[in-house]
Amino acid sequence: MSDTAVSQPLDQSEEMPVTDPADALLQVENLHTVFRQGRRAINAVNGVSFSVGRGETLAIVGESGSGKSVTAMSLLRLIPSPPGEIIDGDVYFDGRNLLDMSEDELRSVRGNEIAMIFQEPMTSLNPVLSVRQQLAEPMRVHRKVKEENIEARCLDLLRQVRIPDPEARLDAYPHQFSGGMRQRVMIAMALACEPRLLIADEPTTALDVTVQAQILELLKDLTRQHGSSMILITHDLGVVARYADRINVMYAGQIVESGTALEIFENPRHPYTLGLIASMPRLDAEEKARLKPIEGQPPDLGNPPAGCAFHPRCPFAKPQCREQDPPLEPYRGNHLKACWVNVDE
Amino acid sequence: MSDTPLLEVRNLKVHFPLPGTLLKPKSGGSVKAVDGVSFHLNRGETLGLVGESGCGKSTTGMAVLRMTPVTAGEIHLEGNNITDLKGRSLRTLRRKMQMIYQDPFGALDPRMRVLDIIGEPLKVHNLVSGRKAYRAEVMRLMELVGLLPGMAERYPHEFSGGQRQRIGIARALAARPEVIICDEPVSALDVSIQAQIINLLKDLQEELGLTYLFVAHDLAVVRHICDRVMVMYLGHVVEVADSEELYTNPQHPYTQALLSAIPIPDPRAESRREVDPSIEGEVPSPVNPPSGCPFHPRCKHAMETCRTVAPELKDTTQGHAVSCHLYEPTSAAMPQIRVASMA
Amino acid sequence: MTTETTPAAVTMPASPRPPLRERLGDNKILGFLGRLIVQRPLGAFGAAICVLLLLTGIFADVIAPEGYNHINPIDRLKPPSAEYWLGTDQLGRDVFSRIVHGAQLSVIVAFAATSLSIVISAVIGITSGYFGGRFDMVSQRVVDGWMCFPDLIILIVAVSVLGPGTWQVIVILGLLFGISGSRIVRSSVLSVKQNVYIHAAQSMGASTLRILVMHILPNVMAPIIVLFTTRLAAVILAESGLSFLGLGIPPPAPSWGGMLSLDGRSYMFQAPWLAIIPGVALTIAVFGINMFGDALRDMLDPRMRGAGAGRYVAAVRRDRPSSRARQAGGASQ
Amino acid sequence: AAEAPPENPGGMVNLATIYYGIDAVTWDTSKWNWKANHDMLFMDHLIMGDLDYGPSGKNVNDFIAQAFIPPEHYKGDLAESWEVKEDPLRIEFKLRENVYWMAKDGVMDRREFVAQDVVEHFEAMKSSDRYIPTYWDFIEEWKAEGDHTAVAYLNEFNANWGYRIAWGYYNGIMPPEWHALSGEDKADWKKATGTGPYELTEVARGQRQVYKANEEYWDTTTIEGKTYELPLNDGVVYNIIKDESSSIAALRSGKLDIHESIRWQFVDELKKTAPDLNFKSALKTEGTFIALRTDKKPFNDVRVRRAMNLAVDQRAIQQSLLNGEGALLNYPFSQRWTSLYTPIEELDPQAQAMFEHQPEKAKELLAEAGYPNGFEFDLQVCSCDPYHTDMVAMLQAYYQMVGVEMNIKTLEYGAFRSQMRDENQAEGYLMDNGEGNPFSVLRKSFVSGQTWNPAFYSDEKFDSMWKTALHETDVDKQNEMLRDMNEYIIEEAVPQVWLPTQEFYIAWWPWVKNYDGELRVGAVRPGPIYARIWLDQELKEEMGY
Amino acid sequence: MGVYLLRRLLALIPTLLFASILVFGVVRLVPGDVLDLMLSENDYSASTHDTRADLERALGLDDPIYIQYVNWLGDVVLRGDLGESLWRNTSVNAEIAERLPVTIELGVLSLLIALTIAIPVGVYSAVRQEALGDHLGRSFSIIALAVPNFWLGTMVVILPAMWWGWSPPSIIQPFFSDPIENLKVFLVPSLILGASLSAVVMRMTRTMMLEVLRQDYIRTAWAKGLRERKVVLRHAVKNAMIPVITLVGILVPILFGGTVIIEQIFRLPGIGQLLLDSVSNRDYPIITGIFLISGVMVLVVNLLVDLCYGLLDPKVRYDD
Ligand SMILES: Nc1ncnc2c1ncn2[C@@H]1O[C@H](COP(=O)(O)OP(=O)(O)OP(=O)(O)O)[C@@H](O)[C@H]1O
Ligand SMILES: Nc1ncnc2c1ncn2[C@@H]1O[C@H](COP(=O)(O)OP(=O)(O)OP(=O)(O)O)[C@@H](O)[C@H]1O
Ligand SMILES: [Mg+2]
Ligand SMILES: [Mg+2]
Ligand code: NI
Repeated sequence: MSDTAVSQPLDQSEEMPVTDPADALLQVENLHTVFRQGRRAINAVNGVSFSVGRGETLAIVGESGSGKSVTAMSLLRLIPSPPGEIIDGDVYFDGRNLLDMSEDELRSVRGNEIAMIFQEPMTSLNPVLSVRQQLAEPMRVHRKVKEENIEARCLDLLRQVRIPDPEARLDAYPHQFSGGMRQRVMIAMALACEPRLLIADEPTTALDVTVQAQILELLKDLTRQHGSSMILITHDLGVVARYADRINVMYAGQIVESGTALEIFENPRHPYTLGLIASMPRLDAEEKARLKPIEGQPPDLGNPPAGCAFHPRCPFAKPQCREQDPPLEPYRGNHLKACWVNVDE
Repeated sequence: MSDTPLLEVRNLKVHFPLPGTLLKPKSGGSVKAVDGVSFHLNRGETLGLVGESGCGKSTTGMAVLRMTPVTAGEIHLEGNNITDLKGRSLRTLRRKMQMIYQDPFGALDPRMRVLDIIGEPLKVHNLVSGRKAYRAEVMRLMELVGLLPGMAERYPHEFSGGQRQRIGIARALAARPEVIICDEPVSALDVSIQAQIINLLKDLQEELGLTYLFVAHDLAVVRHICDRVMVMYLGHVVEVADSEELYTNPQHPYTQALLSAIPIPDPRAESRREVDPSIEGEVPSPVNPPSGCPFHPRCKHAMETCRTVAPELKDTTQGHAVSCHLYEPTSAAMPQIRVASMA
Repeated sequence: MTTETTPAAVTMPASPRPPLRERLGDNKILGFLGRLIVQRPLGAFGAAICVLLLLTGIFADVIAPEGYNHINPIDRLKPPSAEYWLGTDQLGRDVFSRIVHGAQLSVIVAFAATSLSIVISAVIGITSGYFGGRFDMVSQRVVDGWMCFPDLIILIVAVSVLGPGTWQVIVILGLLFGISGSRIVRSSVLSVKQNVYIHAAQSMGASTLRILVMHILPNVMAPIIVLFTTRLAAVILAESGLSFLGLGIPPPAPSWGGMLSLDGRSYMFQAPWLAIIPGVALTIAVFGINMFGDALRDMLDPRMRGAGAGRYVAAVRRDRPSSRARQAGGASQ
Repeated sequence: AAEAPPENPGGMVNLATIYYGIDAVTWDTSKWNWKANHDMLFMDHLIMGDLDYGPSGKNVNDFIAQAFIPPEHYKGDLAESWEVKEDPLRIEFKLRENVYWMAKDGVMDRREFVAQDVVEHFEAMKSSDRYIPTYWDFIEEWKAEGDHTAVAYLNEFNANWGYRIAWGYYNGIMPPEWHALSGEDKADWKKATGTGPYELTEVARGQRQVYKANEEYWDTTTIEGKTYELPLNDGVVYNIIKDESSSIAALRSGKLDIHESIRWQFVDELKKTAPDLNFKSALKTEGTFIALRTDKKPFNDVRVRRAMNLAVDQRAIQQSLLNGEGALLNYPFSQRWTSLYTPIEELDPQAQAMFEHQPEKAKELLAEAGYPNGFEFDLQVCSCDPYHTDMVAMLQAYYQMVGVEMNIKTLEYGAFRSQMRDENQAEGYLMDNGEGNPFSVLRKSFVSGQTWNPAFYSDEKFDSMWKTALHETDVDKQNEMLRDMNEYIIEEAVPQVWLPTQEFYIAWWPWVKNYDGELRVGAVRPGPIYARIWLDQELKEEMGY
Repeated sequence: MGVYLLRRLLALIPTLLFASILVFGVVRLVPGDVLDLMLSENDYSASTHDTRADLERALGLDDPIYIQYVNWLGDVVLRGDLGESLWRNTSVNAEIAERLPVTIELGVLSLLIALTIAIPVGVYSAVRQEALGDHLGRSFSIIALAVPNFWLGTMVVILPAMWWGWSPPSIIQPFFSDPIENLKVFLVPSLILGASLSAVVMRMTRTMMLEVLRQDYIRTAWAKGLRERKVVLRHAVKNAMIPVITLVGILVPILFGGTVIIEQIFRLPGIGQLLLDSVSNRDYPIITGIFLISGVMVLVVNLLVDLCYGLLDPKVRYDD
């Protein structure tokens, strides 16, 4: 079934659109972001292309350090500089290229049309400003909401994210909140201007399983209500399975596989995806089988191996893998993979 | 195994007094991190200890190691009461119990070479004599956990998380302990590395006949490695059972909620799974735990008695104990809740 | 196997030899110097000044053409010339020689006082930080009591007690800075103490002494080193302040502070170089030590590593033609 | 020559006195502290120096000396006249009439000054718990004989009586009303009062003392035949300035009208940048010396003490530290005491040699005394005087040349002072002698057991010489004895290493009129000098200050 | 808050007690005892044991030291009376009260100057890290640190005087009657003292700002679409100020020391001058009094600093 895909790659000179670009809310093309450390450059994002449809939830998975967060932050140019730099690529949001915008234009997009929820709820809120001050800020900046309406709007937001007794909490400071509640405040802040795209970078990693479920359910409901798109970054495949429409699997700064949740889970085509799924201990496993880890260590992004970045750990590696970096190309329909081998063989 | 378990803990309590002030040196309040925990650990088995963050898992582990002052209760190792050991005898005891830590980055002294980190217990307890023997022993340990001998001269920061965790394991093994307390040894690791470490721990157990107290909050991981599982909530044990039994037949509403909250990496299963609403709300503070059953404010089955009377941990079936009024003979009916995917 | 010390690399499976830069990184000192020069040129400059100061101090007797109190009244108050590079003072002493010997004195005083202060800081800081509890409580109250007195006031009274003189200044400054510095050491001990590896050492049954010496001390070395460098500069300055008040190292010992505040001020019109030269020497030394200390702090504090706070704007730098070409190249495979 | 002042002369005179760095320690004269009563311009004494002998008049006395006025230059102050009478031995002071005490809140009203006041003043001073033992032992009793005659009955003659009771330290006369005050009130400067030319009106500790002219002051002065009421100015401000550079800056910027104590180091630059300033240079009356402990080895041998003198090149010290100014031999007797001073050339050759640099001779003497390889000794020095700290560097080098190792022990002022005469005082003690007069200088440092005798010099012969001279009533015989004693100390006793005396400068701006750089008309007695100064305000403005 | 203050003040007691014992003892250990000094100053013709003993008794120094301490402490605690000067017979309270305002004004002004220079420069220097302004700011700060302030002070006093006949004024007018004249006196010395302090504060501000600018919540602020000015001023500065405020507490004793020298050069009759005089006169009660007062002031400033925390850091709460 996959022979055709491997032996007859599509014309590569033509970028293969993931979704119809006209339809896509966000279209990322060939994004490269590096971090410079002295004379060393870490290619944290190394040629990433993908798109997010309207109302779609895109998940980005991959192990720690694979470049998920940097990809997300590059979209809004939130890469700290120095040492980071976006050296190439285009990010079209609704047809406008975010990477070519002036600072002022960019500011009007940030927090307004695209909002972001960061990985660390404990530290992403300013400890010396009250929740009210922080919550109202995006509205003041972007929406010119009248002062008298701001309080009502803030309360409304807190209610939406199900913070009990919002009136009492509005003037509290972040340290008076638990981790879960802080993350909810972050979400409320992100939602303040009803963004069209929400980027949630591991919104629950730092939280307990029970709180994680609450937050994710909440996000799912809210995006559905507003019809916004969402990029959900995580390395928890379980979360992805439940919430994502589409999945991008990243490894060493590149997307190695992309497809719908079902495609990825039921028919993974990249050896890394395969390994990832196999190494998860599963509650629903029939018996306590021995786990099948991916052997070896993740690559050093400052000095990545030649060819396919995964080849040193890949059980299927063949000589070609050591020399040539496989392009991301369709395997079947919108299911893309970047691998020279056919894992079924 | 034999009748006396390797380790037995009876009614363990660990309370941390809240810091006093100048005018009120003893504020009276305390964090009841562990509040009456009893369990036993048989030789060669792995006991899982799960529960939400802050429920007292680590503190239980520390108390067993005698690293934290015990407020009440007794700890017996191989039938000997070790609760009150002090000084030299305590230090000797520590040889028998070792610990593997959650944070592979913080658990290794950044200024020591791997050789010295792994070998430190050997030096502390004078287990080998001579540099040659020392080195050979460290090499053996490194090989055991899958580290290359060439790495002995390097410093921890030159290693990845998984490798560091291996160093930590090698160090724990150095003193040839009987019990190893694993405090969330894989939580900080990536799934792909996590699997490596879990396999390693299992292999070592088979090879060396180790006994693990395995603290974690990831129930899927626990299921993979543990023979029995103990669920804690707010300093109390709410349920203990054999691993398979617990996962297929969770009885305490908290266990059920916990299990239902775990997403499963399978889109088809996930689309069918319902999230248990009883997990709404926040974990109460261990300074002012709720009266009666600590879980009652978040429990959808909460009854009047739950608010006032603290339930006791009682066997419902052989080897399956639960601490919930629902399972007491007086209660009206056994709840028929099941985790969807388990059905 | 003949010897035990077979290079580990041989037994390792062939791994690509890392580039020179990284191998340099393996050698801690060289790597550190490399980073210092590349990342903190001013700090490296400061380090060079420190080394120069140290060398001058050590080889003062060789470098200086004359003794520090070699008087020659005939040649008094001579401006800088070929014979007397930096001129002479009111007693006809060669200023260059005095500066060089002064460097020696400064080096001795600064290093001795600072070392003393560091030892005091380390002992108080480590014990009180590590043991905590009542011991900490009491010792911190004592430190509090000590620290609520202005430094100079303590110095003035202390010098009056002990009399001015080299060892007195060393002891007093050492004690003064030592006690206040213990706070900094203590606070780093408190944070190091939180580390799991300390816990690990305790739980494996290591003795307290072992933990203090093998684990705590090496891990608070970074703040201690930083403290050391900043104190060096502070000691040199404090001595000059004392000299101004007539309580420093008494003449004819060639302390820079004394030269600056006594001869320098008395003869500032007849012989301005008497004030300028020690002043410049003092400034350069303090500048160098401070710069080096700063760089050390930045490099030893892991949180300060890497460049830049980073601004989150305008971080795009694109080089379209070449990257397009690269992409095209990839596509042509 | 004096310039006639305008109709209403005036101006506040800003001064840095010779003690500009020292804040008055107390205002309570009964504390018997010299720092206490220095320059209390509100008091008068019985006798003062006659300014007609000074530079503006006959110019035979420069009135720089702190504590020496030759009897022939005496002038009545509160006493119009005085007479030493026999049977019983007494000194009779005829007091001036129409002298009034200034009114002072909480102390007294304005009233006339009478003889009883003098008697009560001396009695009160003597009964103070800080009274210097033996100081007035030669006085039997003070008596008021009539309103304007005060008589001091003596139990033995004291040749130095003028200094002890009439114009010396501790002789400023304060009213009985003040003596009756409580200790706390006496300490309060607001209560201090007298009959003097000025009234103390403001004390900013550590900064300045302001004296306002006493409108009712009794004294007058005659300039170009015209008589003027004193003081000629509106007041005097004492500026307390700790830092030397700061004091120079204050003078240069016109904030000071007069600066009484400038070291040579600053004079060139001042002359260059402010050519209008008037300068007068003067030799200090304080002698600088190393007191050698004569009670201890090695300095108990006079040969060693001589060698210590020979080893030092005094002229080189004078050249390099004093810029060639100053004087080699100015102590015990000052060159200024012309009738008593013996110049170097007139000393015996052995003594003359001590002012030459003869290291070889020194070595010989040391060898003779049993120290062919020299020895080691400690020298205590105060860190408070730059001249001394520079000097020790040179001394160390000179002594090294003769094989003597000198360890410099620098002490801070308080410690240095209290070390003097202590059992542990070092073998060498470098100091300045305080200002004095012939009798006090000889007594202080050379009579057995005296506080200021850090050489621990003790010589029965000398002690009895001194006593005899003190009781000698004949002035010529007395002077002869004093000269002998001075020569004896220099030639025979040699308890010290003589060192060059410093020169200092007095500077004043041209707008300061009727002033020639005089400092004292009695011990700590500048009041009459200051009272005669007037400021030419127009000139000052013209000059841009 | 009231309770908190009370508690803090109570906590000062043991510290002060310890400090006072230290001072009381140490001051009397100083060699060069006041009796010898007085006897020699007064030129006692021949001091005997009797005169010394009399003087000792008169000064109240004949009791054993612990009795003296207890008496002194009793006076201090019960009547707030620091005793009487040995030389002047004036009350130590009055002596200090006369000098304290000068030192306080000098200190406060220097601190204000230091902060107004240092904080903006430090913030700028952090925001534009490694830019020209940053390098200039840091170089200035290190040079300001390296040049001894007595030297700078001397130059400022003497050179303009010699060249232009100008020297800084020194007659202090009360601030409230003539603020301009008053400030004229304090301006130059405060600038000099402030400059070296500003170096320390600036470096601290810069470091803290760099630290804060790296924090996640700053990224959050950017992500909201705020302007740089707002990100820096609203989100970063307040956080960075918390440790800087602590530094102010630490600087106070250093400042106190600096005033000793600056007062001397600029003829300001402050505590420093009094101290130097008293030390050379061995006037024990004044020395002890100055120690105690300066210690109390340092502690009070630190208390104020802690209270300032409350304004900046919501985590600090006093109402328990
Ligand atoms: N500020 C930075 N400076 C230097 N390197 C950085 C920086 N931020 C990220 N990197 C590097 O970029 C790479 C990708 O990091 P990124 O944070 O995107 O990983 P991630 O996939 O989000 O991992 P995680 O799951 O741990 O969040 C990593 O190698 C990381 O070391
Ligand atoms: N030394 C201590 N002093 C005071 N309170 C403590 C101390 N150690 C732990 N606690 C408290 O005791 C409770 C239990 O802590 P513990 O570390 O045992 O939880 P845990 O179950 O291990 O949590 P996690 O999953 O986050 O590791 C927590 O509320 C914690 O804040
Ligand atoms: Mg991330
Ligand atoms: Mg834990
Ligand atoms: Ni099932």
